[in-house]
Amino acid sequence: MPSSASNPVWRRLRADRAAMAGLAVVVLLLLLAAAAPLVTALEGQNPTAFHNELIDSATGGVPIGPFGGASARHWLGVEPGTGRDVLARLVYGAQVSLSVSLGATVVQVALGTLVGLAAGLGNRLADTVLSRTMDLTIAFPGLVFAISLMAVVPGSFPRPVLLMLVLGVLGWGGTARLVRGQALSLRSLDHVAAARLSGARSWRTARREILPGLAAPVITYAALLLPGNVTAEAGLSFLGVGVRPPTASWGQMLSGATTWYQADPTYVLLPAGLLFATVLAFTLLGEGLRTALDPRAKSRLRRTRSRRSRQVAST
Amino acid sequence: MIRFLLRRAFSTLTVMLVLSVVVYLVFYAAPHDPARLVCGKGCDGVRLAVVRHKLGTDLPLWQQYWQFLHGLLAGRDFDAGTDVTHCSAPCFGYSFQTDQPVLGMITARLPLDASLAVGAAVVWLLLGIGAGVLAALRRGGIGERALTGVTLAGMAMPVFLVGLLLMMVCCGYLQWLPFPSYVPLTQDPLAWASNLALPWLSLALVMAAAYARMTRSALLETLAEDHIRTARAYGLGERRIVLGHALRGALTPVITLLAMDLGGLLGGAQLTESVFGFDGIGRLLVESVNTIDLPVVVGITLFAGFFIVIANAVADLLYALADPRVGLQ
Amino acid sequence: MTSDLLEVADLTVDFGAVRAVDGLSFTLAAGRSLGLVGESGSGKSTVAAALLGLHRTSGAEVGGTILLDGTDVQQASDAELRLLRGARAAMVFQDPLSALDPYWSIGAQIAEVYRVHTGSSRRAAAERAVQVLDRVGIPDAARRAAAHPHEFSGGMRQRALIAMALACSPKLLIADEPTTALDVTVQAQILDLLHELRVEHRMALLLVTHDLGVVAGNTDRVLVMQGGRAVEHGPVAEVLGAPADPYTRELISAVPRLDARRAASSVAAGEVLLSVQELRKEYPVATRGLFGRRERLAALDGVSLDLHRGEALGVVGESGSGKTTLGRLLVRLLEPTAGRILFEGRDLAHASERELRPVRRELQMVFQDPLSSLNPRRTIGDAIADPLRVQDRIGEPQARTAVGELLERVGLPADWYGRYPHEISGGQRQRVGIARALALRPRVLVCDEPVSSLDVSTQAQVVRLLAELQREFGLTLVFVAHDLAVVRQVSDRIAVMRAGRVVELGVADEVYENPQHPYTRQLLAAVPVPDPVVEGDRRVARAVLASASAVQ
Amino acid sequence: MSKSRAVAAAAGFALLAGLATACGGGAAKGSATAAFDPATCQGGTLTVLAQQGQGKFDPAELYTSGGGKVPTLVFRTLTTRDHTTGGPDGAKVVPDLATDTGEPSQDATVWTYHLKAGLKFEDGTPIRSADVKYGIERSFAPELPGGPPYLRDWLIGGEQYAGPFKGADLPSIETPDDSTVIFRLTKPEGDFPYLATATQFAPVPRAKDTGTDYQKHPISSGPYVVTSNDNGKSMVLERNPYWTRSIDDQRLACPDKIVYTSGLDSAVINQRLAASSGDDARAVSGDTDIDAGILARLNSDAELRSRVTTGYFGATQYLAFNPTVKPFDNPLVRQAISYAVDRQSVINAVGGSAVAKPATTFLPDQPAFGYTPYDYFPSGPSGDPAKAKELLAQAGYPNGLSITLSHATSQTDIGPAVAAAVQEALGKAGITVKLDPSADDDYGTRTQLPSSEPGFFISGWGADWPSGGPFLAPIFDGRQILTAGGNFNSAQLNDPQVNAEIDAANKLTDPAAAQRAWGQLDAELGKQAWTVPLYHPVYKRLVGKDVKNAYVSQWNGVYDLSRISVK
Repeated sequence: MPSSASNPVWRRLRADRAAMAGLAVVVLLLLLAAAAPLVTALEGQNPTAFHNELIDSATGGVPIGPFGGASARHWLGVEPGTGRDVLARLVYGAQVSLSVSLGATVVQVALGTLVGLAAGLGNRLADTVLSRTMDLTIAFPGLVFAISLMAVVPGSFPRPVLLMLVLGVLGWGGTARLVRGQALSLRSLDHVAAARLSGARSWRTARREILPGLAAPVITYAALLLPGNVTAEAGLSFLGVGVRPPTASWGQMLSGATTWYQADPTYVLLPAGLLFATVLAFTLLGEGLRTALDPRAKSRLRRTRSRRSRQVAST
Repeated sequence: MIRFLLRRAFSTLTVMLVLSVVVYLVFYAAPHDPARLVCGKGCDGVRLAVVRHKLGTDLPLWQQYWQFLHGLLAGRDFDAGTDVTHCSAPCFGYSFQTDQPVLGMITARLPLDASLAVGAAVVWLLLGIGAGVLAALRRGGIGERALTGVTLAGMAMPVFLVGLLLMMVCCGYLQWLPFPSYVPLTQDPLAWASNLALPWLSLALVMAAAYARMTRSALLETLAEDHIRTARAYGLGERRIVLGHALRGALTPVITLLAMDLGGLLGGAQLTESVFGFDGIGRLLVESVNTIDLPVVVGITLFAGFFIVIANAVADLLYALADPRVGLQ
Repeated sequence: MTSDLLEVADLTVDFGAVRAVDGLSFTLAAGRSLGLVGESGSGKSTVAAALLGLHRTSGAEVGGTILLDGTDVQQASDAELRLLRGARAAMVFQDPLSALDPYWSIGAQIAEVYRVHTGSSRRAAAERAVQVLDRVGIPDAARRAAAHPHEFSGGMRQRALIAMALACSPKLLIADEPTTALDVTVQAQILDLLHELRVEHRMALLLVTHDLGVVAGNTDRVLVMQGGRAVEHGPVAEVLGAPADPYTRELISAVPRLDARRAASSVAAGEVLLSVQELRKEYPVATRGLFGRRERLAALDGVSLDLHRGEALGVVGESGSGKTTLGRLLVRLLEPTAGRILFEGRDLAHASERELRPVRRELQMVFQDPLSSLNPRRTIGDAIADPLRVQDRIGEPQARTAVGELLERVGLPADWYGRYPHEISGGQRQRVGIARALALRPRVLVCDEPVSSLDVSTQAQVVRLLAELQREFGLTLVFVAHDLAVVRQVSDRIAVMRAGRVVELGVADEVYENPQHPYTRQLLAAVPVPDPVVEGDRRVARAVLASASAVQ
Repeated sequence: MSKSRAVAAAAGFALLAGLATACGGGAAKGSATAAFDPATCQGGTLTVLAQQGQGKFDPAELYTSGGGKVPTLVFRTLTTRDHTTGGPDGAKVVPDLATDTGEPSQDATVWTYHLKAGLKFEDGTPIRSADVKYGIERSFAPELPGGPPYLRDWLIGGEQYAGPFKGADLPSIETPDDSTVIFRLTKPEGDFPYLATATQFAPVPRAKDTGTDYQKHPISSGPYVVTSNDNGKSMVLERNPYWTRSIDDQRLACPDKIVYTSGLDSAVINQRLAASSGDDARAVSGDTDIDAGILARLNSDAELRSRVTTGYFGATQYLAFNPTVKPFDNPLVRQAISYAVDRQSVINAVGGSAVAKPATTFLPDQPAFGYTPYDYFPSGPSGDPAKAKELLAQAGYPNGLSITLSHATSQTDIGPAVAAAVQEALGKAGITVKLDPSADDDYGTRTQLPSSEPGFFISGWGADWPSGGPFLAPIFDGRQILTAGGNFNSAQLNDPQVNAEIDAANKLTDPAAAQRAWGQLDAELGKQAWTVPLYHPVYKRLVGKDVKNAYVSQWNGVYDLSRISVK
């Protein structure tokens, strides 16, 4: 994108305080996740070591001491039942949450853009077939299918990658619809006709005249997909079909919460707060990007989105 | 109208058929032997073969699918030579692990999910549309900013988080409400409602956020349309303009979304059920996944898909009925 | 002064820092009419909205006084304003489709307005709606009142909107560009209807328009606006006949005259360069039935014509006549359903994109919308250089030089290579479009409505430029437009199109001065001419023509 | 091999996994017994809150221990567990329909029972010996799968018999008169009285048998009749007018009505019972142990504490080795792992010391099983990694080794939490453990099929009755290696000496002698480190605040519904 076009975007984004707050949180989370080994080294803990001495086995494994057993050695306390360090598990959980949701978004956007472009720029047969496929993905009960898929894939397959693929494969329909629509409307613009008239080959036309026009809506849409994927990953792990122990994940911690919330509220509130902050930050950033990139295209995006992405995550 | 319905039915059927093929292939092509799971201890070659034959898993995949389809439309028998298990149409499959027709297992839990979905929908529509309209009419005020904040927060809260926190506060600390456990409406309406209050609220808060945002933006969009200017230019009052002209246009997409959401929820509200420990379709699915009870997994996936496909069709129908421009072609 | 229905004094409207209307004062007596004329951005529509206090909800700041039928619009309460709106002063908007509520039937919308202001019963209101619909010439009004706006044609919708304005018998009718979205023949009907109603109901009319021709036939006085200020104000005959202000003079001289003959073409028309035979283009429309055949609509229904080397062919027609389709087929942006496109003896009708590539440089096009015809993300220099890069594979320095020359040739600074489309004006963008089309030195240039989105003054410049370039490069020009006057300025021959067919084809002067086909006659009669006297005669002529075609 | 036996084994596995739905209560000192008077205990409605449904409520298909919990209210059997007392004595067999616990022949291959006088079904018809025979026979029908596998193995002709529906009868069950039943066995079985507590020994009137539909309304011989049954998900039981305490000295049958509700979440059951509001005050936990939320409150809440009862069920959770997979063929490796295991972490993972006791023996720590304490690889509460490393070095792995631990994905006691605890502990000893999860039922199938059995996995075994026989034989008897699936002999051990000792112990009809024999065998087997015992589960369950006389037996460790009062 030429600099003169991106500058106003950045300027508008900078002026959006909510978006900047979201961006700050996102950056912080990314740093925290990337530096997880560093953070735990600083604390002197690791996410898998059991500390039987820090929990009271007689009461089911509640951490000894107030605030979930928080201490100078375990800054955010320890996990009930195992005594594993909560801070370490949270930051390693951030790795899972962020990598899965980012990866899933990349898969969704890549697949969606590819299919959408093929449908929007291809011939009528390709368009019909691909559009029907998009409709079909919309008819797929997302969460149901995700849960079921997680079951039939052999246990040896790496779970985070599987989560990325499953969420990605189930969630590309919206992007594809958006891209197809955009490609179709871009294709009908006269500057594309002008490019054809100059004798340019179709791939050159697509690259120069159509793809740049897709960047803004696709980036925006991806930014709006991301928080949904964070929620979806947490939801699947909450249901026990996401990442597997001993890998740490926020959703898993929360599913344990159904038994622990009375005995050890700290253990519930920490992953809950972190998950909430992450989703909110991504949402704010996405909304900010949307208004910054294209102040007018509001309903178009929201409608496609609300029809789709919430299904995987919300119920 | 009839042509519209016929065409919609036709395309709906096609989508369902493709859906069933995909679901069937994905699950039955996976490397699990349902017969072995059912057959259990001391299951030697002959016995295993009999069970395989009864389940139909000794046939090529396409024949299995054909039998499945046949069962769906006309019912089918699972024949093991001596004993025959009949599964009448529409046969969504037969769970040999629990020895029940899948459809029966699903419909036994449907009242719960229906109660959950419909009750929550009422709450979220009231909350969402109300808040959305207010936000659109009081633009720029503190109220609108607060509402934007609340709806954003609502959208950032997965239902299992809201439910967990609500339960923690309302049932744990304050003890306002009982720990939810489903009571059928027919048995005790009051208990039904009080036990479902929290799940409704949790689900509704999450959904209402999206509905409020959608209503608000749709209403603002409609209010900016030329025909609203016309209405003003012809001396119509604001109330009449908003309620009579703007809201109708703004709610059309909301109605569509509602149909879709309800369709999705009727196929099982996995996370909500899981948080509140309800034995609904969603939980049945999670359990069946853990026990690899494939017929149930396939049945629920299809069932949920059917609801969504039908909801899609209903949404289109509603849209066409609501918007004279779309028309029932 | 007190007898005036509308008194506007020192009106200013500010949108933030932008002053859209600056110290405007005028009056309008009951039963009289005033034309508010100006190019886009002159503030004329802002004035119209201010008269009914419509800026209250838009956040604009309005200063000065507006006295409408005894009500001080500035000071009035919302309730008082509502009593004024629609009842004593009604407004007709430019785009009748978006101006009507798509969810309500036409009759219901009119009835609602009537009920709000008269408090009458539902029945009485419904009857009134049918009555006014009938008055504005909606056939079978009682039944059609139940129809929704999208079921009406453009002209019918505008009639319905006028009916709504009529419902409460207002004293003032404000018409904001009421015919801009309409075809010229429909425009004439609507203007005639307005005229009739005004006479009949003794309504005052404030007509906002950019078209001096429209003013000429429909108003007593005219106020010319530029940049939010009034530059000239007087009786229509005076202002149009002897403009005092230089801007007005320029505006009037820029208006293309239907009766102005073109200076004889300097290029002698040569042999046939491009020829189309029985050209047909169909589009699929809605499917019928479950498995039914797709119904097809012919946008072009068997057109044959020859294009001679160096000639300029004008193609005119109303919307939906197929003229744009023909233009795009000529350069093979579209593939015809049937027929032949012979270029230098080769049939290009079904040539593949690869086969077309070498021919492309000979056939170029200038597009209608200068905004969508330029990629917003690329510089205008790149836009012009692209064809050269593709076809001639030239290097960057040559490209820069070539682009500089072309820019200069179309009247733009040679160093504008790095500018983006959104940084330049509409007329300049169209010049860029022309430069791009000329970059490959084509032999045939098809211009599709090249000036229709431009203001009158800019229009004239671009048309002049095209005429020059045609001479200079010896171009074979196809000029597609709906504006008959513009087309006459550049064309040697004229093809008149209707419903996908060419109904008349001939030498320009003959077609204009002695039209053979009734449709051509109708078309010519509908074009407004900025001369009040002529316009009066033409109205009579139109009435005669209309009754003649009704008899047919 | 029959389908019923096959499914039975799967059900047995589920039973020990804590999912069993039909276990019956016995004896251990209850807390709410003070004000209890059997004479005035009648009345009210008792609610049973459970996660799992009862499933098919057919005596032929049920697989319960000691006559079960709900089933014991409807089905009387030839013998039953001692309902009248808590504690270890509750693990004894007493007569129910029969006059005594059975008269064995000299070599314990023929068992004779006599029915008490005056026994009636719910419709008033007398219960005859033929009804008992028919009840057992129909459990052989493939249409009615489920139930324990022993009848098929023990009764002569059982292997081939396919049930009475096609007209055939089983000659090894004789009914010389209306009150006498004689069983002829293929081999000596001193434990036959224990087996006779199973619901398959409940009488079924042939005239009222509706085949697979019988489960909807089975004919009661006990104090309650089934008045509503929704596939076992929810059931309502009401009084049987033809039952009186005069013909049944085991059951008190205090409530007028018993409502069974399932499909509830474990946390919900605990929260509801703790709150004890409304009907929940007269409710008991059907299958759910208290969780951390309740445990944490017990210290400060004496009232709540008084409503929790602790029960013991003979079961052991263990790590299983498959010596056909390297390196588990090496005893030193198995021993090293035994040393490295951190039992405290494992116990914490399943809910803490309140619900599990560390195990070093394979036999449960109850006298009825012949418990003989031993700890050959003492690892303390949290493992001895140094000793483990030493043994590994001896075994030829001085730099540690990498192994794979298989586990199930969702069940707590064989699931990921336990696996992670083992993984962490072995890691300290230089053993890198890769986890290999599979879905629960898949896991069961995989681990019980010798050809697909993983080398190292989490398993468990629970008693069908409190005796060493059914505890050790399926795991270590070489003749019980089932190559076609359903195999629990995970070490695939076929040691003639072990087999001979099992046969010898089975012959013993004197419980004390049998206990000694089984205890000795367990201690011998323990030296070989074929398994690493992890813990014995403890049941801790809640009752509502108006529930009286709630106590548990050591037979199955859960509340005895037949003795509870809610008045």
